[in-house]
Amino acid sequence: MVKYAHLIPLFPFIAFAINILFGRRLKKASAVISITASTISLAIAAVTYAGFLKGGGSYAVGRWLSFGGIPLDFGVTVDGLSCMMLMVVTIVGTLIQVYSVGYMHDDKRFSRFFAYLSLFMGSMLGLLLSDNFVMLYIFWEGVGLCSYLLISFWFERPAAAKAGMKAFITTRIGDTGLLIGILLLFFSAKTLYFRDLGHLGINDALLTVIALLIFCGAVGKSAQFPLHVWLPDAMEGPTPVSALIHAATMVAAGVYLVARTYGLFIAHHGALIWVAYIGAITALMAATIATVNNDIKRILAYSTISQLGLMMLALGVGGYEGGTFHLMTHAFFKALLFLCAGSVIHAVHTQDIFKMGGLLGKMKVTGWTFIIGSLAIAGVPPLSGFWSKDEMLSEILREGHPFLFAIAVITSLLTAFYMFRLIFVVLFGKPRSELHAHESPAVMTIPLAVLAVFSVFAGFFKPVKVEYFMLGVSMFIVIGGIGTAYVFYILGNKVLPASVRSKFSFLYKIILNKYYIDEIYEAALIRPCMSLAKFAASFDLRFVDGAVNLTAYLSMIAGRIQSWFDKYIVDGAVNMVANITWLCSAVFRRLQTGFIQNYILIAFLGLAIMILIKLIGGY
Amino acid sequence: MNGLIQTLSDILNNYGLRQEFAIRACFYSLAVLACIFGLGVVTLRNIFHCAISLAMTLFCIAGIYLFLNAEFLAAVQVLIYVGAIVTLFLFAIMLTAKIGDRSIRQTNKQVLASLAVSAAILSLFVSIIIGSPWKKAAADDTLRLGIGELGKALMSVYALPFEAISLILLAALVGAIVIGKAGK
Amino acid sequence: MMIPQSHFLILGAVLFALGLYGALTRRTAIGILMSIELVLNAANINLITFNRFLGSPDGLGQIFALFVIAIAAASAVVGLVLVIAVYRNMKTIFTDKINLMKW
Amino acid sequence: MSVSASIGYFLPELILAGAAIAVLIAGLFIRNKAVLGALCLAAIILSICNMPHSFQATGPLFSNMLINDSFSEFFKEITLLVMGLVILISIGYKPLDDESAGEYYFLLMSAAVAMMLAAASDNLIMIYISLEAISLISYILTAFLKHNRSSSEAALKYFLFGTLSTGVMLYGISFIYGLFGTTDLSAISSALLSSGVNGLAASVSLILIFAGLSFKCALIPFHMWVPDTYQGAPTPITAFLSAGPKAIGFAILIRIFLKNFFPMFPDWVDIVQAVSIITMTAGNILAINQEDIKRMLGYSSIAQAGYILIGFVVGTSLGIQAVMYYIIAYVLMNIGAFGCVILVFNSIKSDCIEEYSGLSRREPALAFCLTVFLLSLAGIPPLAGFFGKFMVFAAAIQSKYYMLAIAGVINSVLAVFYYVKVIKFMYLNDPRTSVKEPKPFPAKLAIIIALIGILVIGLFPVPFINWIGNSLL
Amino acid sequence: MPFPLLTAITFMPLLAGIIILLVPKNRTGLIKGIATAATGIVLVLSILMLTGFDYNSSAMQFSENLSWIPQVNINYHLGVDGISIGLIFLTALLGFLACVGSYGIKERQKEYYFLYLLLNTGMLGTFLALDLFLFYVFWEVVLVPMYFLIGIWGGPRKEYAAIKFFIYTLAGSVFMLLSILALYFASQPHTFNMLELASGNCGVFAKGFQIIVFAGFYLGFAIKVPVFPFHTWLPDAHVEAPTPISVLLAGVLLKMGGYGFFRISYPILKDAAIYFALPFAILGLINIVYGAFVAMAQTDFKKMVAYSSVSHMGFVMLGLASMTITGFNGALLQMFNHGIITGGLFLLVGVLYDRAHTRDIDKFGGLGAKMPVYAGVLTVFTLASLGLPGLSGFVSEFMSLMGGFISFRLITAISVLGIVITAGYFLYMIQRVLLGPLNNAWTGISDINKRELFTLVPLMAVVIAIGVYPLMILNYQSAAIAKLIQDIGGLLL
Repeated sequence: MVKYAHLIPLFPFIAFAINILFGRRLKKASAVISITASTISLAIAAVTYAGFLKGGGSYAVGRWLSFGGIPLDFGVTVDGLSCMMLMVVTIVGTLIQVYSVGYMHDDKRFSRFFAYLSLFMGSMLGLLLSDNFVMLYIFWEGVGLCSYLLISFWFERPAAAKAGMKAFITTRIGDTGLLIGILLLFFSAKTLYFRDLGHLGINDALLTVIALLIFCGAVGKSAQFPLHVWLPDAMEGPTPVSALIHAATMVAAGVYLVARTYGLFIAHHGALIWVAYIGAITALMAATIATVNNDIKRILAYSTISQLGLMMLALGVGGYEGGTFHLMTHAFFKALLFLCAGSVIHAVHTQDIFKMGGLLGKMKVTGWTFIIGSLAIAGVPPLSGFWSKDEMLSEILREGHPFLFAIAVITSLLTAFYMFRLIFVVLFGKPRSELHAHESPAVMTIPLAVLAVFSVFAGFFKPVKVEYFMLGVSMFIVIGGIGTAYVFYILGNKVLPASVRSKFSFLYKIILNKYYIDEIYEAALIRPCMSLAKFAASFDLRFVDGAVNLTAYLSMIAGRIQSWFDKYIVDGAVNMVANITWLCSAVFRRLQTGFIQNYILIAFLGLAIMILIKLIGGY
Repeated sequence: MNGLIQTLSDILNNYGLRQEFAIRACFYSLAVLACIFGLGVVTLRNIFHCAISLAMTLFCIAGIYLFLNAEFLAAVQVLIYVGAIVTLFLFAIMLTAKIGDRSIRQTNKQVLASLAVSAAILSLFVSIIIGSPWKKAAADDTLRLGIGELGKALMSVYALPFEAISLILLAALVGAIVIGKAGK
Repeated sequence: MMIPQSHFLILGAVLFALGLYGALTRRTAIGILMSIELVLNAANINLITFNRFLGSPDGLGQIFALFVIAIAAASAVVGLVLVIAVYRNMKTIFTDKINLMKW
Repeated sequence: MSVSASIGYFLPELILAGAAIAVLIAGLFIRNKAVLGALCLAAIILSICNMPHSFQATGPLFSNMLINDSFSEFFKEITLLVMGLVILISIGYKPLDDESAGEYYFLLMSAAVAMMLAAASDNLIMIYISLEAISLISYILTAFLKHNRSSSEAALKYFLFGTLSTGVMLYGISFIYGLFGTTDLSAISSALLSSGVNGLAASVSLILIFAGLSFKCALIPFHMWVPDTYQGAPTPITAFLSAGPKAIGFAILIRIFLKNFFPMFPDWVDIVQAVSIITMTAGNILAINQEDIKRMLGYSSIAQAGYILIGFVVGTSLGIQAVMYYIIAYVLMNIGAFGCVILVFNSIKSDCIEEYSGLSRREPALAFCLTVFLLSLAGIPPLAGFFGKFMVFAAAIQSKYYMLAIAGVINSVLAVFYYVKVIKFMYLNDPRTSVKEPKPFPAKLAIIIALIGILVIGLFPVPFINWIGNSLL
Repeated sequence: MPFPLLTAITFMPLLAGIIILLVPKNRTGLIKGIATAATGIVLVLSILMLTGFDYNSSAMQFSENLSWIPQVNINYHLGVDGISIGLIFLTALLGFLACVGSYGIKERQKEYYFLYLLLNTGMLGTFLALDLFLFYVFWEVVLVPMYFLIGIWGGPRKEYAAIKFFIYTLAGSVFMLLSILALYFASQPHTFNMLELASGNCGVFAKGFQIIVFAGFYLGFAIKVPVFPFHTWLPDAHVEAPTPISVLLAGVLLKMGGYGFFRISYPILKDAAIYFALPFAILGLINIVYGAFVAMAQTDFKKMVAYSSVSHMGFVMLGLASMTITGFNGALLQMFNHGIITGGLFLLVGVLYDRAHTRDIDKFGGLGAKMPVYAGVLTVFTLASLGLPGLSGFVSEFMSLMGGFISFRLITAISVLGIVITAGYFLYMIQRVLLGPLNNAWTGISDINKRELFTLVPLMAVVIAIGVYPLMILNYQSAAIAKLIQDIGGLLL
């Protein structure tokens, strides 16, 4: 029953068309349309998944284009990876759409929001299904477009508009790499289909370059270092958008692309190593920045970057299973975390965590689901996060990369630390400012609950045998991270944030908690992380972000110079010719003096010259 | 016209000069005179004197025609050119009065340039005249063209140009009257 | 004939040059007209010289000269009428004053 | 063919001469321009009708003073066409008063006779006499507005320049007579073919004759009289000058240089090629920023003469066809343009181009006609001007004169500047005065004839090419 | 004698123009009706032609051949094949839509519509003519009405822009005339017929000769395309031309240059085409990158779109230079797509200009809220223009790049950079115009009205249709392109 897979992206597109055309009249009904469309896709995806389990496969649909004799067909790939991702995207997408009915309730462009959401759903599903690079590239750009439209949804705010453009251009830079990769692939290997990427040759120099270029596209889309600068700014968009696009699905597309073309990467270790190290750097850097940030959504954004870094790291070392498994579980709990953050913001109307506090009492469901999500991401067994993270760590260790394993461990530690820093600051303790927080309406809390359930049980989808050593390591990470956070924020919560900012309060802290283990621990471990974090944050802002802005600024200058060049030199040359002719016509005009004898003189001078030429010529 | 030359050479003979030398001397004197008077036409300050020197030049040219066995032409030259055209000029000079007095400078600024051009053209023509082989008739001055043949040719072979000339003269006449007469 | 043909032609050429020089330098229109008469006479001398030395039976040169004299008369008439018209309109016949139309 | 026998084939000219005399006499009694004009037109039409009759006998006439070949027939028809159009537009020209109309038409008709003689003459004497006749008559016509300062100044300049140039030509002819012993062109060409060229004197005398003819066709350096004369002369006469004598000048140029003196072709071709290029370029450049439209059209006619010269310099039969075709188009374009200038002058009393601004609002039809003529002069397809230029460039490229073709091409771009400048004033600027003059019918008729002529020749040139084809030398 | 479809298409507008001349000046309603009817009939006829066109034959179809001037062997020869069919449909479509778009013109309408229809005849004729002389005549006929249309109804510097356009194009086309004549005299039985000259049975031309003649044609076509050094007339002409005219100027006139390469330079002068392949690629690259950079620095909306046309036509040059089937298909399709997209963009600029009477991008802001429908349509066309996959711009750019990549790897790689810059300045424009806080000057601005929408919807439909299913157009042209490549001996990739 796999034959209907290609209909999956069709329904969201239809919903998009309806919403765009009749959006104004539909008003609230547009939400119903897009939700039904995504549920139908969910159903078909489930059927396809079932069909796949019974042995269905990918099939071709039709001829799209022919490049000089080499036909390019539009086909559908149905395998473990794509079915899993289909289920994830449809489930998370539907839940988020239900959630955003509540969240976007009083927005005047309600129907347009849902139109964009279903357009995104369609493109994402199309991306997952496409079986060749050109199809993938088309939907890839479609997804990039939707992220642009949704980020700059509240375009009245200039920051949102700027963020949208920045997102689109940065991903576009990555896509150009992908495009060049596709071109190179087409001419060296004469094929664009994923299925025959595996057997193209081992460690061939050109194919390594192609793999790197394709990875460059993934870096752009999944916000890996150095093209990650757009994701934090993308938080300007509405929170469901951040949840759907910048947590669960779109950013995962990069990882999905690497997974999809894994046959190529495996055969060329040169490229694979790059993937691993980029992943590692991104994971560590993002995690450190997250620990310092005070904006609830930006913390989650950096955490997403960090988790994606981890996945890339896993894939980079050959951990295909762990990477893809974490991709799935991460989608669930990260979506949950964002939605909780969304309902918190919806309630208190601010994003700065140090203005919140003690919200658990007032927002029961949001609070608890928030905690479940944090537990999952931190890797507390038996939740899903533990299983996939554990799988990844064991694969990294098994592939024999001790240094990368250490980085992964530190990152997980930091992840646990900043997640629970968030939890303690927002949910526990005394409210820092007078906030009349109230629980979000049912339409928002139900999806939270469902997602919480998925976060908990997603881990059991894949039978994973547990090694005890790894169990120990995970336990160490969990306890270390949460404990430190507990120590810092629950006990001396006045101390740590203050000391970070000013030195002298350091003494006060020593007195408060009296046992020196913390100080040694802090000096040995936290202080370097802090300085590293602060350095990373400033580095990121000034250099990388600056670099991107710098290129924009430079190209603006280049544009202005060339426009000046065009106006004065090229155009000038043409006008100069015109002026010269005008000038010599003015000069020669003076020849016509009006005196008859001048005329006769000139005439006979001409005659004399002519005869002279003839005489000289004659002899 | 033989008669006239004959008498002229006889006079010279009386002075012991041979006939041939007499003719040549006579020609060159006329030629030189023509050039001098020509120069006069071109350079004299008073326009009145120019007209007179033009008349004298034309007389000398008529004389030279005699040497070329063109007696009728000499007569026509004297009659029409000197008689009619020069008098016409005199009328014109009188009509446009005040240019007669001597004070006004007669030549304009471009004297040097025009001197150069006319000298150049003169030298070019002279080099051609000397250089090139003119078609020469075998017999010498045996041929005399009487006025009778001239008239017959005019009426038979050159009838069309003759009529065309009449058309030109009529047109010039009508034109001169139209433009010349005062009126509104 | 004792006098060689080229002498006549040279005389013609000299008169031509004189006429040309006169036309270029005389300040009065009538002066120019007179110089033009010289030019025409130069051509006449040429024609008659060739007629004499070619010994052509029908005397073409002389007839042509005759026509030239007639035409010279006509052009003199027209020239002088124009001079008078200019004098009547512009009260001057100095060519360097007649430059109403230039450039 | 003896004189008395050849009278029979001389009918068209006789009719015109008769009509000239009749108009002169009628002018004493009938003081009305239109009636006298109609009389002349009738005469012209009559002479056109029996033109074919007079061409039964092709060959020398009047003891080979004239030659009655199809080449001369073509130019006679051109002359009659020009005369007809000039008479039509001069009826509409206001400053020409009625009481001297008789003399005016007489002079025009006698000019027509002179031109037809010149077109057919096969003898240097005849050529000189007819050219002198055309010149004298055009001097008088130029000075016809006897109380107008610029008209008489123009005439005087034209006269002085012209008489000297024809004097030079006469000198050249005398040399030719000295060299060949005869002035009969066919005799000279047979002498040339048999005994070959005798060097320098012949080519110098050819140059002298070329000087006289280049005065007639207004080629560099004998073009200086054109701007002042075109500006000063009454507009119908300017139209006549730009079309009639110029076409005849080219006819004689072709007859002498390409038919009779063809063996001496290599001697003078590079000089005339240089003259052609300089004429085109100087004509266009000088015309660019003129204020007076008649003066500008003067310069433009110099440039057009440059283009025609390309066809002449090439010397092949295609070259001559191109010249003849271009002359037809040139004649129509120029007379049409001057016709429009007359009508505009009648309403705004000035020839300054700035005064033309907004003409398309005041008199759209007139503006449209002038635009078509100017565009045709600029050589924009599908008008006749373009096809003329096309033929001329084709001739140049066929015989490998690439320099000439490129110069011609660049010049046609240069030319667009000033033609479009006038169009710009007419269409793009808004009108200054709103005075509207009733347009006399004959002038309108002339313009319409010229307009239709240009469009038809441009789009369906086949009949005209056949007409030229069988009237080659 | 079957119904002369092509002559009908070409001369229908002229006929209507003449009828308009007879209609009195104040009956503007009738004049508009006649003009729209004429362009409508032309559109219907072109659609009829599309349906009747036989895909897989690369020969000329519906061809008509009458002798015009036998002495010089010039004949009135029209025909259409895979290469020109797309462009004719484009001309007919834009001609009709721009005619509807010209209802906004208020003064001197009679002259306007006459010149407009004359322009249409010139454009259609240029694409249909198969005789070099006829081609040249139609090529020049386009000049005069264009001069008047820009000159009379244009913006503040209209006179300068109009005369500059006229002289520029004329200078180029005049050299083309010399090349045509050179070809005419070099061919054995002297002929102007393009097919004869291409088929080689009237003499094979020497390489040196071919290069010179190619250079002459290049001058004429490069100015129209426009290629780098000759493009300075485009921004002036666009900025000053009234909106419907700049739609035709960008939509059709630019294609005449490219079409010239396809129809004349490449098939007839094969060796010269191969000889000039590398310079063409470099010029294409310069066009793309230089055009994109300069467009980024513009503040005038129309000037920016004009320079973007320069950049997009760079892809055509690149596709042509690649000498591959994909490259040629890409180049031809790029001309069609660019015509549709830029036509739409100019109509949109016109909509904005009619309301705000300024084209300075920085003066707008936040119009997205006030004019939602307009914002939507503008976004679609902007995205199509920057080559977003799923819309027509991407397909042709992708194919041109694909073709270019086969022959010139480095040059194509650099020109891919052009796509990023294009995305940059278009989105920068969207951000300044649509997004951000609403500029209080435009509070009272009204959204796009029915008529304007009517002109834009068909274009949008075509853009999306070709984006989703490009074979719709590619089928028409692939046979002819394949034959052309075989003749030239290009790569069969």
